[in-house]
Amino acid sequence: MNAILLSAIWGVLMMFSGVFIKSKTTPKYLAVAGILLLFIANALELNVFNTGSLHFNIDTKEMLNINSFNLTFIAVVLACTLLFFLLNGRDVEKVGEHVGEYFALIFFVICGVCLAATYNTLLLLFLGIEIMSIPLYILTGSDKRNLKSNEASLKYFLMGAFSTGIMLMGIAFIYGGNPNGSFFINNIQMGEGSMPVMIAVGLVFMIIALSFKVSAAPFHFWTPDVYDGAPTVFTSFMSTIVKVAGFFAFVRLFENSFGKVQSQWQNLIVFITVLTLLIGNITAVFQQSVKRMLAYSSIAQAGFMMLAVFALNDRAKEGLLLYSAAYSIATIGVFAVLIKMNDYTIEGFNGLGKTHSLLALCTTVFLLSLTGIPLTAGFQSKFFMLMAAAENTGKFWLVIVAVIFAAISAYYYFKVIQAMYFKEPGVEVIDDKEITGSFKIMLAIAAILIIAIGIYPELVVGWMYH
Amino acid sequence: MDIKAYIALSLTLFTIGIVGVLTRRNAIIVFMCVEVMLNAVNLLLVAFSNMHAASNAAKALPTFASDAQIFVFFIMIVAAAEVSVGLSIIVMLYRNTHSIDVNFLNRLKN
Amino acid sequence: MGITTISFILLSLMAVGSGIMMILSKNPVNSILWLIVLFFAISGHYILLNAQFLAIVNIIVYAGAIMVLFLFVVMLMNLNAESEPAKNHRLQLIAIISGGSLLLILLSAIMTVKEAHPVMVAAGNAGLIKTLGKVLFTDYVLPFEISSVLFLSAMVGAVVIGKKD
Amino acid sequence: MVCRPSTVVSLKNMNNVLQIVWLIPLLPLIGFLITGIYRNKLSKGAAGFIASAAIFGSFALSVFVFFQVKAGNTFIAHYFNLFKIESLTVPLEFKIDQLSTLFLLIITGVGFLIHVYSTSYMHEEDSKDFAKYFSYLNLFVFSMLLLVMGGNYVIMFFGWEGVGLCSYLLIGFWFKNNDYTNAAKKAFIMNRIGDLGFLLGLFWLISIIGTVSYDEVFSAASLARLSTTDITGITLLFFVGACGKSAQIPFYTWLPDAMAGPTPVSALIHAATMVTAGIYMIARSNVLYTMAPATQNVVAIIGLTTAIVAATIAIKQNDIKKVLAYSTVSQLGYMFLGLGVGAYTGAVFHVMTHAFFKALLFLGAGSVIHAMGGEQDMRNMGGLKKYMSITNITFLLGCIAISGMPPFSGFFSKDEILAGAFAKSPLLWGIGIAGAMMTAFYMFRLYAMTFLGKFRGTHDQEHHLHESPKAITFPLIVLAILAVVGGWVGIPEIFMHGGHKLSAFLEPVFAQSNAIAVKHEISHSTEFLIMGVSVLLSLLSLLFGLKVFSNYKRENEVPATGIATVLENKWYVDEIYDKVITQPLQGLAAFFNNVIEKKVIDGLVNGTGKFVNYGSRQLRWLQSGQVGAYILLMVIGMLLLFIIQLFIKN
Amino acid sequence: MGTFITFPELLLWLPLLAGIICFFIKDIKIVKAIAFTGSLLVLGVALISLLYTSKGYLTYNAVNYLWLQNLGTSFYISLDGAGRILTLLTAVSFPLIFLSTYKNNYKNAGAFFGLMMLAECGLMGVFVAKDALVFYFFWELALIPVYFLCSIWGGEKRIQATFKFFVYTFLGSLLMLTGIIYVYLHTGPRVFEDAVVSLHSFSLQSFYTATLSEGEQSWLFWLFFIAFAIKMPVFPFHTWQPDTYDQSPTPVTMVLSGLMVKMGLFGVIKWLIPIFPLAVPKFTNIVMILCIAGIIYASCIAMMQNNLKKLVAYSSIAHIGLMCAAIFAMNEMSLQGIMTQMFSHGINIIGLWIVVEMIEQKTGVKHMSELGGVAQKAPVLTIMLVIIAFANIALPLTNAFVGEFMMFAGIYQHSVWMAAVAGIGIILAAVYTLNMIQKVFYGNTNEITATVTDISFAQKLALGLIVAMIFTFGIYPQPMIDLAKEAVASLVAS
Repeated sequence: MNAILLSAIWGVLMMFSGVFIKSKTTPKYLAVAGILLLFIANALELNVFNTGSLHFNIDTKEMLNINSFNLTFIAVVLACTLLFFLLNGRDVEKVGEHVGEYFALIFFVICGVCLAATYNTLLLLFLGIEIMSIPLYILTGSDKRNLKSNEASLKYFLMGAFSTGIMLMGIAFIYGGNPNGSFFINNIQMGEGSMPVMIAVGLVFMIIALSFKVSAAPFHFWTPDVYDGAPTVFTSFMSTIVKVAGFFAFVRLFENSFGKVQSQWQNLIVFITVLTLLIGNITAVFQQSVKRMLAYSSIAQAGFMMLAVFALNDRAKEGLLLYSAAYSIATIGVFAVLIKMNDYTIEGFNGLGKTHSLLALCTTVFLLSLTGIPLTAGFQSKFFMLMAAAENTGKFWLVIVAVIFAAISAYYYFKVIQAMYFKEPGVEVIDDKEITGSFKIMLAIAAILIIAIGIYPELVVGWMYH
Repeated sequence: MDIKAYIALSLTLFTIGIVGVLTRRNAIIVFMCVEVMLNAVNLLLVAFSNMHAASNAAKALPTFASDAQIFVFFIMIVAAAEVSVGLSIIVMLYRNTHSIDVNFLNRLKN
Repeated sequence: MGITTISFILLSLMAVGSGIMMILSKNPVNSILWLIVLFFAISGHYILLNAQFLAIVNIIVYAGAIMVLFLFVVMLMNLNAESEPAKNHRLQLIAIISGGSLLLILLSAIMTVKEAHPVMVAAGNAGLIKTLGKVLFTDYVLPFEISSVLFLSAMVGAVVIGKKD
Repeated sequence: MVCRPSTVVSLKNMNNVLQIVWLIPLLPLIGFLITGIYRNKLSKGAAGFIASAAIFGSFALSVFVFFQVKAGNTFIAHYFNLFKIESLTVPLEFKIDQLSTLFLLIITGVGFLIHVYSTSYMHEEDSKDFAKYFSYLNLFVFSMLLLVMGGNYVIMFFGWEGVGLCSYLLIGFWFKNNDYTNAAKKAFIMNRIGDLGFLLGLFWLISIIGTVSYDEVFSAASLARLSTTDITGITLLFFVGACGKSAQIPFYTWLPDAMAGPTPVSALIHAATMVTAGIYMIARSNVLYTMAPATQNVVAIIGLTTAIVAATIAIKQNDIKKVLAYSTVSQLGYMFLGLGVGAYTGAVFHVMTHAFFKALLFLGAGSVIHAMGGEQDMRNMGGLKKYMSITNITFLLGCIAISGMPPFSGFFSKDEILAGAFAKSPLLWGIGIAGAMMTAFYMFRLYAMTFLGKFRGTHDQEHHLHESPKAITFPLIVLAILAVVGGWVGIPEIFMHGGHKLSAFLEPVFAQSNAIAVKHEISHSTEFLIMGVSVLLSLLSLLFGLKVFSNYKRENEVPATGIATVLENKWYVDEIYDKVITQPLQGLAAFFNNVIEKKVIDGLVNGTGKFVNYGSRQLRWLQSGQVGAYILLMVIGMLLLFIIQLFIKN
Repeated sequence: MGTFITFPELLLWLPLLAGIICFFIKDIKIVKAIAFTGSLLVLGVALISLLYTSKGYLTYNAVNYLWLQNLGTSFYISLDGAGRILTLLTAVSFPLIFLSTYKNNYKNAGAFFGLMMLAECGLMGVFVAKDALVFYFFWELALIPVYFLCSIWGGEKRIQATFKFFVYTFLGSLLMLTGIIYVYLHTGPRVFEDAVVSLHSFSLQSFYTATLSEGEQSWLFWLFFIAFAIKMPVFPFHTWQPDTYDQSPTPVTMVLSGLMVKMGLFGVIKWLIPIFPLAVPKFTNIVMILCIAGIIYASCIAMMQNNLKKLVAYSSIAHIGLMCAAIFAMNEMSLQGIMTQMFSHGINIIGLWIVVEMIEQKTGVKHMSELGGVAQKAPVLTIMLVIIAFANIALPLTNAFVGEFMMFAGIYQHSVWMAAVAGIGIILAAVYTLNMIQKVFYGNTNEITATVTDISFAQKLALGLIVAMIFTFGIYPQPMIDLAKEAVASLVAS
């Protein structure tokens, strides 16, 4: 609750800062301060949420459900956003004139993320998702003179609106099929035996719409183009924080509403999971541009995260938390380095290990984490996901399939590592002025975080049982 | 009136929207088709709300039929917001390319 | 067949027909006009369902504000029928077939439901402005406030995107 | 150290003097280490002296041991466990009994003589190589001692492989020459094939009775656990090993090639000692063989066949060493014949006499080659009698001995084997006699071509001809004496009651066999008869050979035809092996390398990678960049999901 | 437990520490010194730990740290049985490797030696882990440094070759991971010392007692086995190996062939056979046939090789095939054999690689057909090579003999024909080994080999130590056998 309100308020603040503050750098500091504030407020709430004394106490009519699980998730999201600001703050400034507005939009997205994490009715789910999406359409198109950015924005917008329609249709059918006539996600009466047709139809619509948001195949088509076209800073943001929020919403809805009849729709998830893993991993292999490769890799990672939706048990929730942290930190880190590059192709990374060893080392850690090598958070997250899926008996083959694709993923992540370490440096890859000391420190911290979580995942998961 | 009639109508409109999205290349028309889809949903929601109201009334239960209509209201809000954003994106695109053909731009592919 | 049924059928035909006309019209302006017709038909349905508030909002917001905005944009761009190149007919066919089969699948699934669910027509007070207003500002105050964030972001967006720099 | 008294002659005394037998192999080992490690620093004289002294020390000890054993003091020296696991214990133990003592004497005695011989023969080498040569030689003696002294099959196998290694090293001593190294390789690999048989037999033995020590294996309890199949199998496999080491059909081809090594090596390793390891092994395992008549038959037949085949080849060889090599193979065949017919003593006896006269012959040949400046082709020799008298006489004595002329040593041993063969089957005997005739023929062909007639070499060579130095002639003389008198330890009963001292000496070793063997007694008159026949026939062919070749002239040589060509080409055995084994094997390897490895396995793995790449390139076309197409695909996806959900029941 | 530093911890942290320090040092001499000292310290620890093998010293050899309790896992490491032999081998190998390559200069030496030490840490971890998750961690961790080492300092085609290696082994280990998860889900609850209870357990002990039906074990067996088979590598999973050995820098090849392959064998011994007792008998014959076919196959290909490094690589496949077959023969003899042979093979193959490295360094070529006559120029090298090569083909009195003898005897007890066919491998081994000696060392010198010099002191020392070990364990292997006795006994019992 703290985070929702504060993020909205801070968004407005940032908006005005855009109007009143002429300096381009000030909004960044303001944003960092805001996120810190949010993080602290959220942490306090998480700390005392049982006693309930230290946070805004608004009667939400039970439309929000705040528990340690989603508070932990919000904490993870905020931490990642903080990292994102610290690493990429300067790059946000370079996108265009409206620095304050960009940050404002990001705060609005955070608000949407928090809603999507805590919603208790389909209405707030819808609003949360829209609040997440609409600023993103704008951020995607924020590099106005770049045709790619324009194109991405239009594609994203059209397809996003389309998926909104789908989601609404789903909500309508669920509402219609629910004899209780309620939008509350835990108040959906399914009856005995197989679920009513209308709910079934609505459920499929919801799966489709949410799959779209988390870019799961075959509804992923927007992802590569949008991630590729958007200004890289914002790609970094939306491919991580927004995506995991989508998953969180996904899991939340299906756990609370349809968890009991899981067997009746699990096949769909299996289908989507396998297809996502297949398309994401296989298509990523051929990409020459690192940015686009990361876009496909985000699809591939989504396939892994789909396992949480597949499993829907405690382990899956833990896994989702871990995955959020691991995947977000690593991806933000890689993007932070990528932004500094003059050349986004894999060749652009050639010889980075020789010219900028720290950058290369951190990038390596991030990529290893994405691949899922032990001692990195990426391993733990994948491991938890696999365990969750395995605990859900009967479909162990899915675990094996996932693992095979994880091995394929090494193929494209390691291409970058190979370029960095095993190839000779080409032309000047990086403008050295861009690499400030603080940037390096932040990058190193991110890498250390990855390893710390990799060794001791309780750092993240433990909060859930607070 | 049975709810099936409304469902059929609504789905038909929804499909018209989808087919429109699929067949048209003008970004504005495509967007309008999305609006048709939203309206189909709105209609359906209202119909469902009245359906629940009817059945609850029959069982002498309190009706929550307003919920759906409030929902529709919010959908309209969102639609309005989307329209403002969407149109500004389309305008921006038009300014840069003098075209609003959705297939005109396909630098991003593969 | 009562008056409600007849008006339902008429309104439905009007809605579907205008929808089809909208996607068939070559000229964008015509499309917009057909869409407005469709909105009116839907508003008619709302009235039939006694959802007066929505009926009014639909006319004012959709048909009035939004569609006019569309119209402005279209006119601003001075688009006409020739501006849209012909689309690949095979693709169009595939689109129609897949859209149609989607409809068929859904309908065939839902129409199998045996029991009847009557819809309260031209009755009930759920859709009255008074009722809705009450609910909106009591139970739904949170979403209502939250939706302001949506508008704020849309506003910021319009500034960011629309402003010439 | 734990001492375990022998079960044969039990001696309770833990402080048995024979406890020191470990010194016997140790001395050559020390010699090897010294000459090997300090090969760069030692002068030739020092190296030769150290090596020879080490062997002499061993010889002296062996003599001491011999007298101990003769006095009835057999002993098993048990030092420590090489390895010990639950199911198997392999101790380092030496078995000192009549058989091993006899071999000890032969090895160290002949070995010493050959060391002495080598100090002169190898004198032209660099001092470094000279020392290396002696270190190898010492190592060989060490291994050979290990082989015969070992108290169990594993120790025997240690020596068995060790001698193979030394043989390899010594054949390839002049490693710059690829032919020589090829020969070395061939020897080693052929031996390895045999070793595999030996090993498998050993594993068989272990798997059934779980021990490898002779005493335990040959104990009644163990033997009772072996079925006939087991025994036959084990003995056959052992015999395969023996065939490899002792150059029997089908593995004999390495031995003639092994003549690439220095001549003393041929004398020591490829005539006197190593190649008799197979005979030693079977003699050692005589109980098992006696219990497996089927194997005995195989041994006899293989031995006899080898004897004949090798003899036929020897007839047409012109390389002096090659003749001797085939002669060795042939003689080894006789020994196996002896083993096969149960005449163990005869076989061992022949080992001994053969060691004398064949070492003598080789050393003599070496002396000749030395004098001829490296020439080995007999066609270029002739008339050496007048240049090298000692060599000539000693060589002649050797030839007579090998031809089985009484009372030379060869007569007694060969006769004992043939008598044994006759007892088993007159057919075996008959063929054996034919072999003996051929032996006499080719040996005197050799003698005649080398020493008689006119010198056929170049003038340079003629000028160079001289009698060899003392270090060479001394061993020749000693061996010649032994070749003459060596047989007298085994004078048959029919000549002299109690004359067969060797038989009496070895009796405890073969006692167990003799107890169970089926005896074919032959009458004295028959024995005289067969003896007479064999001597007569041998003498005839001897004279024939002498006559034909004493005036050998190159010009008279007619191109070989028919069977002669086959013999000249050694029955084409090498060629057949090449066609039947080597080439198919290489073909198979090439097939594996070029097809299976590169195409199938690599192809599969790389193919997976390529397939992924290909899939990637194809799948990306889905990403056409057009919104309409994307949404269309999404709609199709929706259709699919709805169909799965609504129409496909779980 | 865990109140003082235990041996397994020292074995892990010392190399890790040394490795990390190496990364930060630029001066190549200091780096070398640190790495060498570090590896010597580890060796010291490993040797000292041999004095404390009896049961009474359990607290010296095992430590259990709480870690991720709700998963039922803990950082449980201990030193025993096969693990002890292999840690000893690792500890012995690294100083030897550093010693033999002391003269080599590497670009960016800090990273090179740092990664080497990290690899040592990973290997040690694999050998001491008693918890499936810890095991898997180290299993992968050992791979990563090696991958970088190969790819940065390797030959021309290194990137492709090592990448194949990486992906292949990575896939294998991931499959094993799924297997681990499945087994984990079928283990009983675990109660920790601090009374925390988890539903399932990752500890090795509970894996041994997991309730798995025969059908489950059957497919789990293959999940595990393929991971191990790829690592070893067993035919037909070996295709990464020759290229990788060929392309890696020699010190890394030594690590790969001497130590990493043992990870697979160790895995089979510790993590496969006892966990799936019902499945093992079903597949014993299939696996053994694969292994033995691999012996013949690899030996045949080795005969065809002209590339020295590939020859050694294929010979290694053959040897490993034999070892793997011996494990599956599953009797006391074969298991004792494999235990000793693991150590011996490690030493011998490192020795072989040292020689190969020297030849390549001195001549610049690795094709045997271009070489010849090296024996004249480098007699010491030749002698060492001949000894090591003969040890490699298991001549008696060398260390490998005892192991191979017992392995063969064990396989023989399992199946006569398998032993016989595997025996052909002995012959073929002799063929290619002698071919190699002949082509490289014998014959006359040519322009490439005419300038060869004999080896340096450090190399002599390294090879000398190896030769000394070859003979020591050849003549008196009993200590090694005793070290493994307990592990063998428990395996046989299971």
